[in-house]
Amino acid sequence: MLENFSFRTIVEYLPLFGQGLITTVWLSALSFVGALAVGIVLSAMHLQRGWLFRVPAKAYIDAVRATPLLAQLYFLYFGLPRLGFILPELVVGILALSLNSGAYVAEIIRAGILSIPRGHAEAGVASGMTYVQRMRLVILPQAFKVTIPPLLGQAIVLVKDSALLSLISVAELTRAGQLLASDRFMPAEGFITIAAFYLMLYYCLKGLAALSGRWLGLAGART
Amino acid sequence: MIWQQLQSLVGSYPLAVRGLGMTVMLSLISLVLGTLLGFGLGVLRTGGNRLISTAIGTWVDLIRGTPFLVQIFLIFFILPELGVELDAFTAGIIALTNLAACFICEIVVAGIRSVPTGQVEAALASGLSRWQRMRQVVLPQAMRIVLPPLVGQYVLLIKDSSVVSAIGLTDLTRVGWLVVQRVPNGLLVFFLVGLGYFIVCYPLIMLARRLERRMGAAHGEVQL
Amino acid sequence: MIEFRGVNKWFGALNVLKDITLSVEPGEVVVVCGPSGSGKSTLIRCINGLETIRDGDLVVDGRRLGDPATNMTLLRAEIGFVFQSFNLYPHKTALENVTLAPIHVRKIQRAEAEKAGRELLAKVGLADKVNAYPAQLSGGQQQRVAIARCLGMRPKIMLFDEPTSALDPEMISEVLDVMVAVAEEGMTMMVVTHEMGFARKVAQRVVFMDAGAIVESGTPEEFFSDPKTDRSRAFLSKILRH
Amino acid sequence: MIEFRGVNKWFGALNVLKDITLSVEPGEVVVVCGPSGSGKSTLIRCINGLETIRDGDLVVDGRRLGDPATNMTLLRAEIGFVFQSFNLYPHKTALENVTLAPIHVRKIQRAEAEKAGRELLAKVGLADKVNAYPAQLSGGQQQRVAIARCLGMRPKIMLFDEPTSALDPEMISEVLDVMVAVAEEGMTMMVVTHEMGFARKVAQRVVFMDAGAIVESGTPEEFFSDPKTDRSRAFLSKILRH
Amino acid sequence: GTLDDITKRGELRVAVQTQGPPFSLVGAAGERTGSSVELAELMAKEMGVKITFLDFDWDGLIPALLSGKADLLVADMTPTLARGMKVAFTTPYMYTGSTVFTKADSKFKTTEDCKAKGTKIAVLLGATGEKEAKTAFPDADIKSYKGGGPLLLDAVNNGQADCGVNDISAVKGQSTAYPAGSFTIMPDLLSKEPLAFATRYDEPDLLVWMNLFLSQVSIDGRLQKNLDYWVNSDAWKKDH
Ligand SMILES: Nc1ncnc2c1ncn2[C@@H]1O[C@H](COP(=O)(O)OP(=O)(O)OP(=O)(O)O)[C@@H](O)[C@H]1O
Ligand SMILES: Nc1ncnc2c1ncn2[C@@H]1O[C@H](COP(=O)(O)OP(=O)(O)OP(=O)(O)O)[C@@H](O)[C@H]1O
Ligand SMILES: [Mg+2]
Ligand SMILES: [Mg+2]
Repeated sequence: MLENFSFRTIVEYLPLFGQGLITTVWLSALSFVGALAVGIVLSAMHLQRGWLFRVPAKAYIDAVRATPLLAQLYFLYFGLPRLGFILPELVVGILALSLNSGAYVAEIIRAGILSIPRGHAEAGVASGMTYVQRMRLVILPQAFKVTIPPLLGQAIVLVKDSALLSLISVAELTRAGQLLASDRFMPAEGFITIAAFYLMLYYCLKGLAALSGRWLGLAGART
Repeated sequence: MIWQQLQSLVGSYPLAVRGLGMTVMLSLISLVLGTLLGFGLGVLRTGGNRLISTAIGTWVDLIRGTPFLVQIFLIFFILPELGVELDAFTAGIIALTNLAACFICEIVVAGIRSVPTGQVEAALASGLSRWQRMRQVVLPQAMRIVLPPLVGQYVLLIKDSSVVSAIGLTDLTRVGWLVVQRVPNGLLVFFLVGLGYFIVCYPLIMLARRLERRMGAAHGEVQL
Repeated sequence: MIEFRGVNKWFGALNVLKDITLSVEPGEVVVVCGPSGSGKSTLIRCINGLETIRDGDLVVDGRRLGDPATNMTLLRAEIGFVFQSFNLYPHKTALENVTLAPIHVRKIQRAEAEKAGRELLAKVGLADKVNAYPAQLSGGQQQRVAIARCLGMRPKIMLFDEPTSALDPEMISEVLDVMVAVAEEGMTMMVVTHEMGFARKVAQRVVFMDAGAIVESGTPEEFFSDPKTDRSRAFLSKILRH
Repeated sequence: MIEFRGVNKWFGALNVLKDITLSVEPGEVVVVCGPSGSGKSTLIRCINGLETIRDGDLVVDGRRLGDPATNMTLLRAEIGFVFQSFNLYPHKTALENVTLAPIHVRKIQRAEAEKAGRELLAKVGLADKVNAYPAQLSGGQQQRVAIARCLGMRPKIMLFDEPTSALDPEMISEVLDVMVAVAEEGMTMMVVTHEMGFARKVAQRVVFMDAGAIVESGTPEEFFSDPKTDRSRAFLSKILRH
Repeated sequence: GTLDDITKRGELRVAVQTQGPPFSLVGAAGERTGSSVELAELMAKEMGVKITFLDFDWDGLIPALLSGKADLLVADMTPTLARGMKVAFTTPYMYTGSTVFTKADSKFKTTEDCKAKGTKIAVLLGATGEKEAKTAFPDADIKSYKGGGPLLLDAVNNGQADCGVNDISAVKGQSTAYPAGSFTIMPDLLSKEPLAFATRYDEPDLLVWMNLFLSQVSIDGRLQKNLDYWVNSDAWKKDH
């Protein structure tokens, strides 16, 4: 497959790859925002003392972590219509990715919050701050810094996972490669091009992580 | 109709058992190998040799940055052109082991870096050799940090193993695809597939949580 | 100002505070000392409710702790607490550390709070470190910021938990000097410390604890020259010897 | 036994050791003191190669550091180093901490090493803590295990970097007692400490450092009663005052 | 030549994709069967060697052939000219065509109805049906699915799509998993398309032999028997 490797065909398909790339990027971006929202809510629930919020949050997180995204996707895609919700594929896809990544994000945020020395929370208590003030002024700004690198790690996973949406007919990056493979029978060209694009996204996110780390490192403190 | 489908599903249970067996087998072998290799890479990466460390770092980036499907594809279909002919199972094991090793390498590196420098200095000061320092002092302590994310990573890798169905191994996910041909009810079939993974993965998640808690207790952390 | 009446506290099966009865008058400076694990930190942490007590009464500034009618957040605003490990907020500058609670808890205007904050920092000798982050300060400087942070709330009571024991020897005196100055302005203070020089200089009373109980209590002169119990004698001989 | 000749060390642009010349005879006990950041730790860390020097000569036990012919691992086995933060191996018991290096570096039989280890732990007063893990020991006990760990290698030189400054006041004396005992057996020692009582008792010489240079050096009597420089006078006044 | 290799090896390696009845499926007992599969077995029997099926995903099917893992590829594949640039197809052994199907009680009654703007049409990723749907229904909203024809039926049945477009034989075969009368299958075909087996261009001897095989079995009626059993009726249902 390599000796006849056809760059010309790749170039011919580039517009298609470009569209796929754009879809992948905005799809992942939206899903990541969703995942952050889900994650924040779940981690807040998980950190409560009472079981009423903690137990459901934990059950959800475990269930999501223990089952494949594929099963979750089908669960939403074929399950929701049974309940009478027929949503467009894109919405289902973004929902599935958000709900899935949200569970991982929740774990990351929780670990970040727990990593803040207890003394800082106590200093807040001792100066008469309420729970919300402590969280907002003392804990979260510090936790934010600790969570940035693992959050970007999760973003990388999410970008790659979004390939699964091609299963429910969302035309993203992986899909472009598969078209090249099925129309022209050029799988090597298709897959290697996809890999190159994903690698590019990976390095972008990694650069972003390094950059944000440095930026936050300047504003905050080296502890 | 559901009843009829369920009956039809029951008939497929030998296939499901085979698929689950394949998933477990693939995961087990490649996780054991990947763990060994990952620890080796992690130790080398923190070893201080710039060249080796950069080489490993680049490789880990390449693997983390590309879809696993593409990696399998390259190992199974492109390596033969370079004269390395592999059967599907071996190729799957190699691809999955490599993936596991790269992720585990990162975890091990973080663990090794978390060991206070004072510990290494104490070992250095009492004249332990490089290998002795690693073996006697650093790794046992790094394990506390490494274990919880390591077990968590196992869960992710078990789920990733489903990608090997692309090269013709009949694992649990593929059984799902096969069964859905006859029982065209994606919801039901993939719910059962999900259940299969849950049975394998959930104990590991519980283990990871317990390790995490034990580690937290050892470090004197308290919940907010 | 602070009144313990038969206070008991348990951690699980461990009785960390045993029948504590102690009262501190407004303007009084009390030094608490005793071996490690004797319950000194627990004692003063109870006062602003960082620990809760099981039985007995604890009345602070006229308000009973544990009483549902007592608003802890308001009470805490009246009590300054200085930790052994400073606990400055690492993501905020010295000035921001000092003004954070006044702005958000006391609802003071930012400009006004900053003015007061600068004055306080000047008072603890850090006029030039207003915009430094904690990591850019030495231990002694960090602890002085922590003291300024408490003073910024204009508390009626200040509590110190071994404020100098994490410091380099040279820096201890700069923090003690600030504490002496605060004491001399008439602040009610409870200080857990082994700095006996400080006790001699400003304390009206020294309280010696062992195994959760108050074993001895008296003026510094009495305590240092004529300790009453074997335990306090042994303790003093060890910490004063070198 | 230890000889610095014009040693310089830089961290980036910072000249942390400036032209150090110093020699320590076999059996001598030298106390190093000075303000924080003056380079005391760096000085003694150079001796067993935890830091490398840029120029000048440093000869330890007849071997030149930085010389390719010098086997650092062998040299380090001759030098004991006690850290401020103990640095015991948390996953090993007291006895295992003591026997690890003898077994793996000196290749002594396990049974024999354990026998020697028990004796050493008994010598530092911890015969009953042989199987305890570091987390189960108090700070003073941990530091005594750390000293026993060094002694287990039968070193020719012992280096101490502020061995008591992380300890509770009550525990300091138990560690100092062990150090005095070691000194009295004739060990060559360099000790970074601010415990002037210890310096008075066993040191033949006190070295005062400031900003990377040795500012003053003399017998304890000379140094305490009649410090030569302003800097050392100011320093002594601060650390002796309280 | 390749035929010599196969004889020496004693094994014919065939890549299949398990797309669903009637061409390639896994039976209730887990056995691999179907129209194409049986034809391949017949080929091996005529060659006098044993057969090994390599069962791939769509993603792996073509690479398996191109990389030489498999000698030939047996699937319900349309020999398009673009594909013919990469692999060598046999002469077609049967003709079929894409058809439109809807849920029985749907408001889409004819193929014409489906041409309305915004109709959601489910097709299989990479299948010829995908291309044809795009031409036949320019205003429709085409959704491509992966994973085989039965999922198209599932999508239509669940309401994610209004109509499906797939190979008529596949639709007929696969709809038998549902209660009779669940779907309306339009009688008109969008196209007539051939199905063929594929091999590589560097295996001319195998290609010649396969073509010979196809003409032999159509002459002696074995091909017709196979198609009658699998494709033109649902006689297979009771056996598998
Ligand atoms: N959160 C806790 N849970 C269980 N036990 C605790 C807790 N905090 C303190 N203790 C125990 O209570 C006892 C008293 O602790 P406390 O910190 O008050 O002592 P201390 O006199 O301040 O000692 P130190 O001088 O070491 O600070 C100790 O035995 C300690 O182990
Ligand atoms: N690894 C390092 N990199 C850069 N600078 C360093 C490093 N280690 C020490 N320094 C700097 O070198 C100087 C001397 O440090 P050193 O630890 O020797 O001081 P010290 O006298 O032991 O102080 P202390 O009493 O606080 O332990 C300090 O200014 C310190 O900030
Ligand atoms: Mg305390
Ligand atoms: Mg030092």
